[in-house]
Amino acid sequence: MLGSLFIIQTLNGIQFGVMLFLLAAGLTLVFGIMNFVNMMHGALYMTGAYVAATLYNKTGLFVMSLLLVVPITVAIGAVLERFVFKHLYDRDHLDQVLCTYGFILIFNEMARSFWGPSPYFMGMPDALSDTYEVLGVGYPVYRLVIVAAGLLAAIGAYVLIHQTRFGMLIRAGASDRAMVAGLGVNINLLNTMIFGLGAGLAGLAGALAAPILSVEPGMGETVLILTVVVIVIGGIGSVRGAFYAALIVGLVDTIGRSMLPFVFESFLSSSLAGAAGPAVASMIIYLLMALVLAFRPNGLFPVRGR
Amino acid sequence: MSAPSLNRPALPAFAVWLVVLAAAALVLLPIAARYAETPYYVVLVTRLLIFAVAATALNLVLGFGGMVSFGHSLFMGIGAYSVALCSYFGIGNGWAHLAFAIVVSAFAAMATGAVALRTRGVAFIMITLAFAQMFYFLVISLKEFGGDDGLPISMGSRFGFVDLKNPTTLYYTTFGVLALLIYGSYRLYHARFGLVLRGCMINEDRMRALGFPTTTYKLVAYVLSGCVAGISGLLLANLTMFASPSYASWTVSGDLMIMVVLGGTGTVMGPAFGAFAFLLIEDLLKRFTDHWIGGVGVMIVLIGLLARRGLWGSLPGRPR
Amino acid sequence: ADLKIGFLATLSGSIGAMGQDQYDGFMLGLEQMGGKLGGKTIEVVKEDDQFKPDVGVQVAQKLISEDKVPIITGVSYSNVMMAINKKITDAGVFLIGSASGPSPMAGAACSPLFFSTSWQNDQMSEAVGKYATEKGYKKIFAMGPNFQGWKDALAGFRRYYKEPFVKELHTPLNQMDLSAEMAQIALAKPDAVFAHYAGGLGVNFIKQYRQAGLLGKIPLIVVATVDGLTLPALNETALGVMTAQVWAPDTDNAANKAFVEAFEKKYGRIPSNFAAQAYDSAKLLDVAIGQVKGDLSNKEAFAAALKNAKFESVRGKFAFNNNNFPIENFNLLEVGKDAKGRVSMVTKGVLLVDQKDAYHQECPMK
Amino acid sequence: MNGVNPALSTRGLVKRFSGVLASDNVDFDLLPGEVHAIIGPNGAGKTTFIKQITGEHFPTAGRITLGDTDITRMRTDRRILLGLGRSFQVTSVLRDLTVLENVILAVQAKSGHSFKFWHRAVEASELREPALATLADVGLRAKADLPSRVLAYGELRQLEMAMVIASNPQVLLLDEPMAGMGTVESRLMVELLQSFRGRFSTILVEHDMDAVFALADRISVLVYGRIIATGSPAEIRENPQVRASYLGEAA
Amino acid sequence: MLLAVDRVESSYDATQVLFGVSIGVAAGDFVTLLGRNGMGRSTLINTIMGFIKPRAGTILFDGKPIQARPCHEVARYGIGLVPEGRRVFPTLTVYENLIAFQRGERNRAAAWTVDRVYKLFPRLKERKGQLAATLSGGEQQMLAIARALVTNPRLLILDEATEGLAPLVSEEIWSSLRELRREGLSIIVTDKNLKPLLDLASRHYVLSKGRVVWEGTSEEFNGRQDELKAYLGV
Ligand SMILES: Nc1ncnc2c1ncn2[C@@H]1O[C@H](COP(=O)(O)OP(=O)(O)OP(=O)(O)O)[C@@H](O)[C@H]1O
Ligand SMILES: Nc1ncnc2c1ncn2[C@@H]1O[C@H](COP(=O)(O)OP(=O)(O)OP(=O)(O)O)[C@@H](O)[C@H]1O
Ligand SMILES: [Mg+2]
Ligand SMILES: [Mg+2]
Repeated sequence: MLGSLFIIQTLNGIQFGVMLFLLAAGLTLVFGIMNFVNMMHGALYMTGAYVAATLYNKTGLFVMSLLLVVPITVAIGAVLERFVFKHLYDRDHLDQVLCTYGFILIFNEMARSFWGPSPYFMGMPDALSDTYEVLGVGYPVYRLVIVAAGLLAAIGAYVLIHQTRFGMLIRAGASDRAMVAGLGVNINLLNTMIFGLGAGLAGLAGALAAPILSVEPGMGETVLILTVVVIVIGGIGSVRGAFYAALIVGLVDTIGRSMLPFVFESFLSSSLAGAAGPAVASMIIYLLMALVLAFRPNGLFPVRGR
Repeated sequence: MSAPSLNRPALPAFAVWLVVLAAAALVLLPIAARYAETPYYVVLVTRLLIFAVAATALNLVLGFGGMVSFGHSLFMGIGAYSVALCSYFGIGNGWAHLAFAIVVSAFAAMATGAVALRTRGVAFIMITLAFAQMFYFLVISLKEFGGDDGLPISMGSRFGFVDLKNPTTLYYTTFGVLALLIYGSYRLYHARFGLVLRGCMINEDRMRALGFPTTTYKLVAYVLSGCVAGISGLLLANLTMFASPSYASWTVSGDLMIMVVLGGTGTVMGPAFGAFAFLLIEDLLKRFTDHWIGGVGVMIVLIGLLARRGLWGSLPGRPR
Repeated sequence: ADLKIGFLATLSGSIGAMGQDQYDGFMLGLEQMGGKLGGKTIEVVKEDDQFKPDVGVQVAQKLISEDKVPIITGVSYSNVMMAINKKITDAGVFLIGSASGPSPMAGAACSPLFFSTSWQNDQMSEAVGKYATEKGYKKIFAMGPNFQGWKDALAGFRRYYKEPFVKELHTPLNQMDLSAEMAQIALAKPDAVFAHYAGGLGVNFIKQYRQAGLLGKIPLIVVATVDGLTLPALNETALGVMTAQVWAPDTDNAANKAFVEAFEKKYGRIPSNFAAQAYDSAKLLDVAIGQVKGDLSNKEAFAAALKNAKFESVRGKFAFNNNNFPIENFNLLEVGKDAKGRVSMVTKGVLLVDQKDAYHQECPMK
Repeated sequence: MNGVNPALSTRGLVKRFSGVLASDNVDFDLLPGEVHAIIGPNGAGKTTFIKQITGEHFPTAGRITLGDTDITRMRTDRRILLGLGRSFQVTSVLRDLTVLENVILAVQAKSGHSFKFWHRAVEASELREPALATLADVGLRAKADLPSRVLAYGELRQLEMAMVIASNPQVLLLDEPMAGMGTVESRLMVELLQSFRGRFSTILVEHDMDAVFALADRISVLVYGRIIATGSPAEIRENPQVRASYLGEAA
Repeated sequence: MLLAVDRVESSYDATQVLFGVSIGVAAGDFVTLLGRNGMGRSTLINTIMGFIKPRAGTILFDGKPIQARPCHEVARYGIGLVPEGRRVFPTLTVYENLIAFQRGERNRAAAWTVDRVYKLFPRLKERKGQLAATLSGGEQQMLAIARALVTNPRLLILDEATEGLAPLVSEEIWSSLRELRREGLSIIVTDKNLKPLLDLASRHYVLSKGRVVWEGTSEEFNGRQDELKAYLGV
């Protein structure tokens, strides 16, 4: 039983990692490439979830609801960038933290006003709510959809950043915005696009999560911290790093959580193991982060040349 | 050639007056409150003073050293639980509380700082946040000590005949701590250590090239700041006679940061004024609308966009 | 107004739904009595504790010494309750809780000035523990978030269920994705699952339990996880979940029918038990204040009036125990459809009759 | 080496980057008090050589000794305390501090530890006196109390030099100190460096040949990571190999 | 006139740096800006490029006013910049630094492409996969020049054209600039080596304290060397 549990948990870990990657990819672009501290990434994730839920409840069209979230959150991100965040690029991190933190409060309050303080409903079509038999355990089909969507996004982001001219310009802008403009590239538009892209990915992640998680104000905060841990482990600004780190965090967290109790039970008394297990489990990724930083202060895959 | 002056940054006269007036008002408040029979104001202002202490502590790293810590609530939490745990085990001696708070804060600051200070910029901000969250969830899972319900405190801190249980005593103690802290940070700002710290904020690479082991200095500042924030937690615990994991929640860290910026990052007096201003504005907004959190959000966005020097730093003459 | 009453609850932020329901329930009661309790016109001073104990202490202090209210009611969460209760009762102010009932306040720290119109936190799990025993489940898989509430719930469940658990899980409080745990349940193949996830966590839990194909296959017994506040977010996803409560929208008595109808009419939603309990607290105050003719200066008299108040509770029979917590029935509820076809809590029977909480003997009051 | 102990020397220094041999078995001696210029084509490995001495890069192989101490793998700040001084481009003065504070920090760095929390640094005579003396050396005494951000370009370079020499280093490393300077400023800098003659042992990397020939006691030529010639300025100027690979008409 | 700067005034925050500067560059002109450090040459260049918005005055490029246009549009009109301090993109490889900004190569027969600049600077070709951050100072300067060329500008501006370059390479730069001028490119240069500038340039502007204090040809310059010495400190 331990063996099949391990395999299932690996699958779960990958799925969790992919979900984290969707969030981390957008945030690492904004953090690393624009050198902008965006605390409200989680708020965009929440927005994605609410928008998806509302659209699905109104139209009953599942896939369309999820897909529509992307342009909507891209637009929200772009508008915010255009009118507010643009003015903060040349300021220190503190001002950026404050401004985006303020927006978390504003977004949460808006969600609370529009949709009420209680969680909001989001279901999913029957076809997706089936399970698929893996080693005698029903594995939700929808989770496989998430894995597929996340992998697609990962490949897309990698190609975009590392293989296209657009990606080169983005990376160039990370180190010297003014010079990029001085060579004839509309850097403002570029920034808006990156921010929009990040927002879109966050929105998509939120939309994908909406059917599994509770859609409520503040749902973005816990996820934000987890995402940041992923980014720090992966190396800030590196999409590739974010991908591997997301998988590592997903796997370590999921497998650690379910396997640790067995490990503890094997050498501790059961009551002690029962107490130590959950405590360590809740800290396991922070410990992982501390470990990584102790050996590689710039993360596992730092952007080279900085 | 005239000899270079001793470089004493003159505090503009009216700024001196402002400080003196504010101090006088604070000293007189409990007396006035007694005559007006409004003891509530003593409690209210004690809380403001406690947050002023915490904000000033944060300013030591954030304003003087450029370390944007998003996890200072960690130390407030530790300070509060020091009192609660001592009380839980029947210890009412304030010195024991204080020693416990300082030692544990220092230890936590050392451990988390050693990891966090390996990074800079965004990563530093986020790691400090993560550590505070870690503590938060740790406390919540400790059933023995009340978990998320928190731990009521039966024995407040008693320093000989000074018993913080008495609201007026607590008030004046907090006021004294704040005054001492502000004077201390003024001295620190100009002392060798402060100079090195400010140098690190402006250009850490250059400081390293000058031969300063910068991380060590930053770590010492971080530990110092953590200890002071721990003391503010101790005071808060005495005010509420209660310790709760929520003292260490990330919104508290955010609030502290806002107070510092609102008052004036890196100024000596600013953070205290910022704490007062922020909490009073919050209180005011709450009276007008149920959606006051959104209002606070708007205010914070505006502070981030506009308040480059903060309230205190924007006074004419730019006092420190 | 003749009399000021402080209403202190968690009203802001995402966690404020419970406080809002309490407020709406209380105000509905007040409104139905023409803005008067016990014949006295009432001014309600509303304060928000922001889910922060230190703020709770501050606003409580304000209610006590600025507004000089003789009564404070509401209080949503245990952490705030624990921080403020002593401050309030020590100041000679009456505290009528309508939601949270932490164990110390039922036991050693009980107070003649504190009354609860809800229940002690462990009691619902006692009821479902009894249910599990009655059903003859031998293998129960227990899981909840790693915090105080879950540990209390386990203790309560254990009082009425003696079989060992096949597994007891404490998941980190910030963990949203429970798929790893669902896989463990599927592999363990228990007779039933006992869970305690409050608020949004509950929504996560139920959705994922359903998606893992477990709901309908392995019976799910919960406390706190589904209630009137989270049910709208779950809708049909939660059909078939079993829980216990002192009250349900379909609780069968005249007072309740009137209450539910009025509440739905006024607020456009089905009330939660928190609204019902707060509504009861208005009723309770009405009778007690009337008894002493609005004169609250004699605390002992008013305490006695509260304790012996006879009012028509929406939950049916109602009486105070020695510790000022109610003696009441706990009913088995299932998530099902109500008469109008909406997803709601449906009463399936009585589990515990005239139940007293486990701590009342520790309370020195007799 | 005529029995004189070199102030700094490297033996068999190798630094390899993927595909590039930036230092190829460099044996180098810096004699006490001399100005030793290193010239060579772009990408020859001059900066890489300097960075290995400061500790920004660790060599792939070889040894670096400062005085009698092996510093090959030592941390940068320890090297500085041992007497290494290094100039930066102008942007690296601490712009928000006063001129005096900048130099005081440099003195303080050398004086051991700075864990003093109470007394004003600028009033401590053991910091203040040497700092003011250094400012007088570079001709900035009159501007001691100004914030350094208001200084003119040339003055910033003077301040930069003051910070380097304030700690009284034994070995001075100057990587392109004239870069970005106009003719006048270059000449002032040459004069300043002339005035230090004999006080420090200096390694000077520079493409401005006028400055190099005016200042250097000896010159080493680095090409593809290798020292191909070392000698007096006159010898180097006449060396055909150097003329062909580096100097061109400039000689 | 390809570029006509007319009575431009610029400032950083409160401090004014340029006071009514006027210069003109005709098609095919090779113009130098001379002056000591801090006299405003880079500020003038930054103002032309649109990095700084002038407080007053006009700048016409090809007859169109550009003083209020955003920087990237100015560049797109056909101005290529080699900035002071190189400012290559450290996290991109040499090749990426070039290819990302190559444009306009289809409109001209003898256009600058990545391959063509590799011929000009073979050193860059050797290092094409290397991150710009790890290039030596001189290699970075070459890259900065090459990067400006592949945008196929009509006006090339080099601020400190040969800073950090070895003497031999500097000579190569000067001869390539002569070549470019022959191809019809207009050029503005600042550099501290006066001699090659006097050989190459058609027109000089001497700036002092933010004003043009002298302008003229190389012959005129040579004729009044003594007087100009004060401004240049030669
Ligand atoms: N990290 C690295 N990875 C790969 N190659 C490198 C790295 N660092 C330096 N190089 C290469 O090593 C060679 C030596 O560089 P260095 O900076 O030492 O040259 P330099 O002599 O200072 O030249 P310049 O006079 O142009 O400044 C250069 O060709 C450079 O491209
Ligand atoms: N970003 C800035 N902020 C404030 N003042 C500046 C800034 N950049 C330059 N200055 C000031 O503007 C004046 C002109 O500087 P500029 O860079 O244009 O001179 P330059 O002629 O190019 O000299 P250099 O040889 O130093 O490059 C100088 O006094 C300088 O101090
Ligand atoms: Mg070099
Ligand atoms: Mg310039």
